[in-house]
Amino acid sequence: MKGDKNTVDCPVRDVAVDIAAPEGDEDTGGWGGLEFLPGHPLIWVLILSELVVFGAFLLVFSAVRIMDPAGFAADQLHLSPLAGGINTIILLTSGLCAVFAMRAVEHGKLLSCRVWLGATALLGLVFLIVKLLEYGAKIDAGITIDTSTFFTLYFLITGFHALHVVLGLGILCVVGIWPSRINIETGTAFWHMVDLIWVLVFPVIYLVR
Amino acid sequence: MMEHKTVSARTATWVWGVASTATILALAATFEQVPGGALIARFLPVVIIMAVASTKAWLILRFYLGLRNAQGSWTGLFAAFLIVIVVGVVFAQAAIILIDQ
Amino acid sequence: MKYQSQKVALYYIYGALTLFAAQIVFGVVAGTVYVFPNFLSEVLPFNVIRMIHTNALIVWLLMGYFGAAYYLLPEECETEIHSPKLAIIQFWLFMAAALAAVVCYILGIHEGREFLEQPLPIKVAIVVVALIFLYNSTLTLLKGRKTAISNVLIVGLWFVALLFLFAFYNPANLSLDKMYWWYVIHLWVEGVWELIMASILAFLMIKMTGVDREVIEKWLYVMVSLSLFTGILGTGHHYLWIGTPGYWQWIGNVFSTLEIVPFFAMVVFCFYMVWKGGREHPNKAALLWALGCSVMAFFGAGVWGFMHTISSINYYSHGTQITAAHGHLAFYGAYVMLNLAIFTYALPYLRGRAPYNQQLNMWGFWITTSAMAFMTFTLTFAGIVQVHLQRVLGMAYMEVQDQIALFYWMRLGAGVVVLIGVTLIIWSLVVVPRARPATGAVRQTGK
Amino acid sequence: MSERLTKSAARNIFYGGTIFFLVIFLGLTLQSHNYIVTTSTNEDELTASVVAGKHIWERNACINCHTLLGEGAYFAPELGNVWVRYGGKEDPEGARDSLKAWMQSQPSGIEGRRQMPQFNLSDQELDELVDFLKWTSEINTQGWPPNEAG
Repeated sequence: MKGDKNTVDCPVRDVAVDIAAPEGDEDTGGWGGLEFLPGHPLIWVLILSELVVFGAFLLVFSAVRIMDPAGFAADQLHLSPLAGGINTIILLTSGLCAVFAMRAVEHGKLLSCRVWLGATALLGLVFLIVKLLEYGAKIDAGITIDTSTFFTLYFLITGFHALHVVLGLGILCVVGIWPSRINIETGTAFWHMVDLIWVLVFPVIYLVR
Repeated sequence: MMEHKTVSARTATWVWGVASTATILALAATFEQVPGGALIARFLPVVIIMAVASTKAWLILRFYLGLRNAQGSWTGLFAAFLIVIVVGVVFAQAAIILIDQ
Repeated sequence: MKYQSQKVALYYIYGALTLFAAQIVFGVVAGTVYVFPNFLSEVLPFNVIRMIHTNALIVWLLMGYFGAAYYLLPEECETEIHSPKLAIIQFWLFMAAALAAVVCYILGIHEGREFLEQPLPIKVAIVVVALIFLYNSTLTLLKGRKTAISNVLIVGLWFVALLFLFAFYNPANLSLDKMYWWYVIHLWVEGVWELIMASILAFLMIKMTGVDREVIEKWLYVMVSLSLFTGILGTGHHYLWIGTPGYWQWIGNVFSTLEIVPFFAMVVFCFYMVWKGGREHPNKAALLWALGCSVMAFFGAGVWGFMHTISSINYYSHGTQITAAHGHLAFYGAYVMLNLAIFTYALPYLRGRAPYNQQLNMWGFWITTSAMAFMTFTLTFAGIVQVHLQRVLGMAYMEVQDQIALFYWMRLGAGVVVLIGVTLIIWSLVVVPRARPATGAVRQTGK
Repeated sequence: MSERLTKSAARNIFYGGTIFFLVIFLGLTLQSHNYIVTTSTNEDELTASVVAGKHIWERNACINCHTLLGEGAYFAPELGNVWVRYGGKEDPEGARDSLKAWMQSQPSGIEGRRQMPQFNLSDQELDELVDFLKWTSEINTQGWPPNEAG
């Protein structure tokens, strides 16, 4: 890898900065407040962006529903709250596994950490399979992204979320290969964010009527 | 720099149990709904659903994402995020019911 | 100036300033045609004037980026440029291509996709220029120290070149044509150009505020991350009415609204660094441009962009003078001011003119910036009236234009003032006057 | 815990996030490409004449005065719906003749009026250009522009 040279000399410089700049109140490490959140600060830039994006999408969804409550209610009947509910529990469980992985790495148990990460990812995979079955059922019923505003937003929001699960799986693999504490913290932070978003998406799209 | 302490296995499992139960309850609340019923019957389930969702979200934020270790301003920011969403959704429901009246 | 090869930046800066002057002159001419429609109409039709106005802008901005890169790479990488000779050849090829394009346009030889009007051989020449630059700069980067600033800058310039390749793809289907056209235009100005902008601003902040590199480079990553996380899908706001699927409205609404965030971060970044650094850098003019750049980019690109990005508003405002208002202030604030900031910073060193008298330059800043702001307001009001009469009431286009003639007069006025301001700026940059010994007690100590 | 601060990790997250959004963007564009070809535009009617008309449009840089689907210069009227504005839906022959006559009569030379240059197009070229504008007016643009004024 080309970047490796950088990886090697960066920590050295970082340490030097820590010593040289002990004035420390608001930005010891130079990441501003992001410093105080678990995981790499930049992942929090991503997490915050994502939360804002999904937050905006959910608010837009609710606002558009005001215009056409009957149409939304009719379309919503095509969704399966049960599948959504199962998926919620699957993600919650995978989040729990991620916490166990984090605990394992804290105690230096790498093997156990990887096993828990594997379980996390496996549940993520199950989530995606359930999701694909749902989409398949919609498409079989002739419902696509163009069918109505409800389904445009349904496919956009849940699809965008599902892609985050895919990205999350990739991140879990990467941090599983290099399971340093900071890496696991970063990876699981992203995974919990995906979990968190689903917990909000599910009721707004599937349940509220 | 802060050392982030991960929650204990017990707490994590508790959080999981509460959140999962809440999910099942929320599902049940939806099936109980009667469309076109009394005002409160159309409004209350949404409030309950959103309260349950935000509680779950809050649990994840605090215990899984490790926010309970973070500064108050961060906690406040995320709380504000959740409040905005919950208020938005509940407000939309109120508007729908009012327009319908 | 620490490295001899930084001198090649001079070619690019002077070349850029030449085209800058041409751009402004043609802009004023175009503004004149708006109020005297018969002016030049037989000799130089409006479409050619406008083509030169926009093309000169894009080319001089690119030339400025190349110049900025050649200036800052040696300092960042702590090594001489791989081949200064190649850099000079690259400059002349680029300049020749730019001038050839102008001549071709005047003779009526051009292609017809907006901003990509260059005849094919000139497009090829531009690619060759880009390849020379990428070869030269990448080798410089590889042999020297690797910093976040130089990495981000070079990644930005690589993507500028890669995305330009879509200029060669012109499908017969107009909707496809437009969709891929935005790959070049949007992903340039609201994507990778922001990488260039953030990295140059970061470089200036390191040099002028004395804040630790560690701090600044971390901010740099936050800013460029925000830019691309929002900007790439923000392309959706161009895919509203050109035959693309309806879901782009939602994507465009959400992501392009957030495009304001990176610009806001840049304002906070610049002011915070200056405040935190607390060091009095002798080149106050450059600092003024850098701070001004972040602020005007925030207003022009951020606020004015947001104003009409929501699809239900854009449905009415699309393709009116509101778009023109946004375009003018966004390009000025984000990219023109950025280039002038780095020119103002670099020229005194390149020319060895310490202590440097910045009065004229700062006058130029205030005059030009105020006039651009005024022009933007004028066009915005013109646009609002136009939207009401044409898009809401359904009045015919030309009748509406007669109704807003007054605004075009005011715009021309603003344009003339811009020309005056730009003359001052260019004069101050080309001459780089020394401060008189009496007032020049503060010696320039920066490196 | 200084490992938290590595910039290489920052770089990786930046690149990773960017690639993620880029992949989504490319995927959606691909879907849009398909949508354009199959749904929103009439590929079957994209005849040689329409293609020739597009080249005439480009060769004469019409976009640097007019807008087409709202993009271009803002100096002259929108032409994405000019076919509709000229009544092409009800009376195609009449609209075609009016459009051609308009272009042939330029520049008007009237003092104080914006001048459109005379491009000296042959009768066939004029027909091709009109075909292109007609084809363009039939693109499904999500209901834009709001009215015939364009």
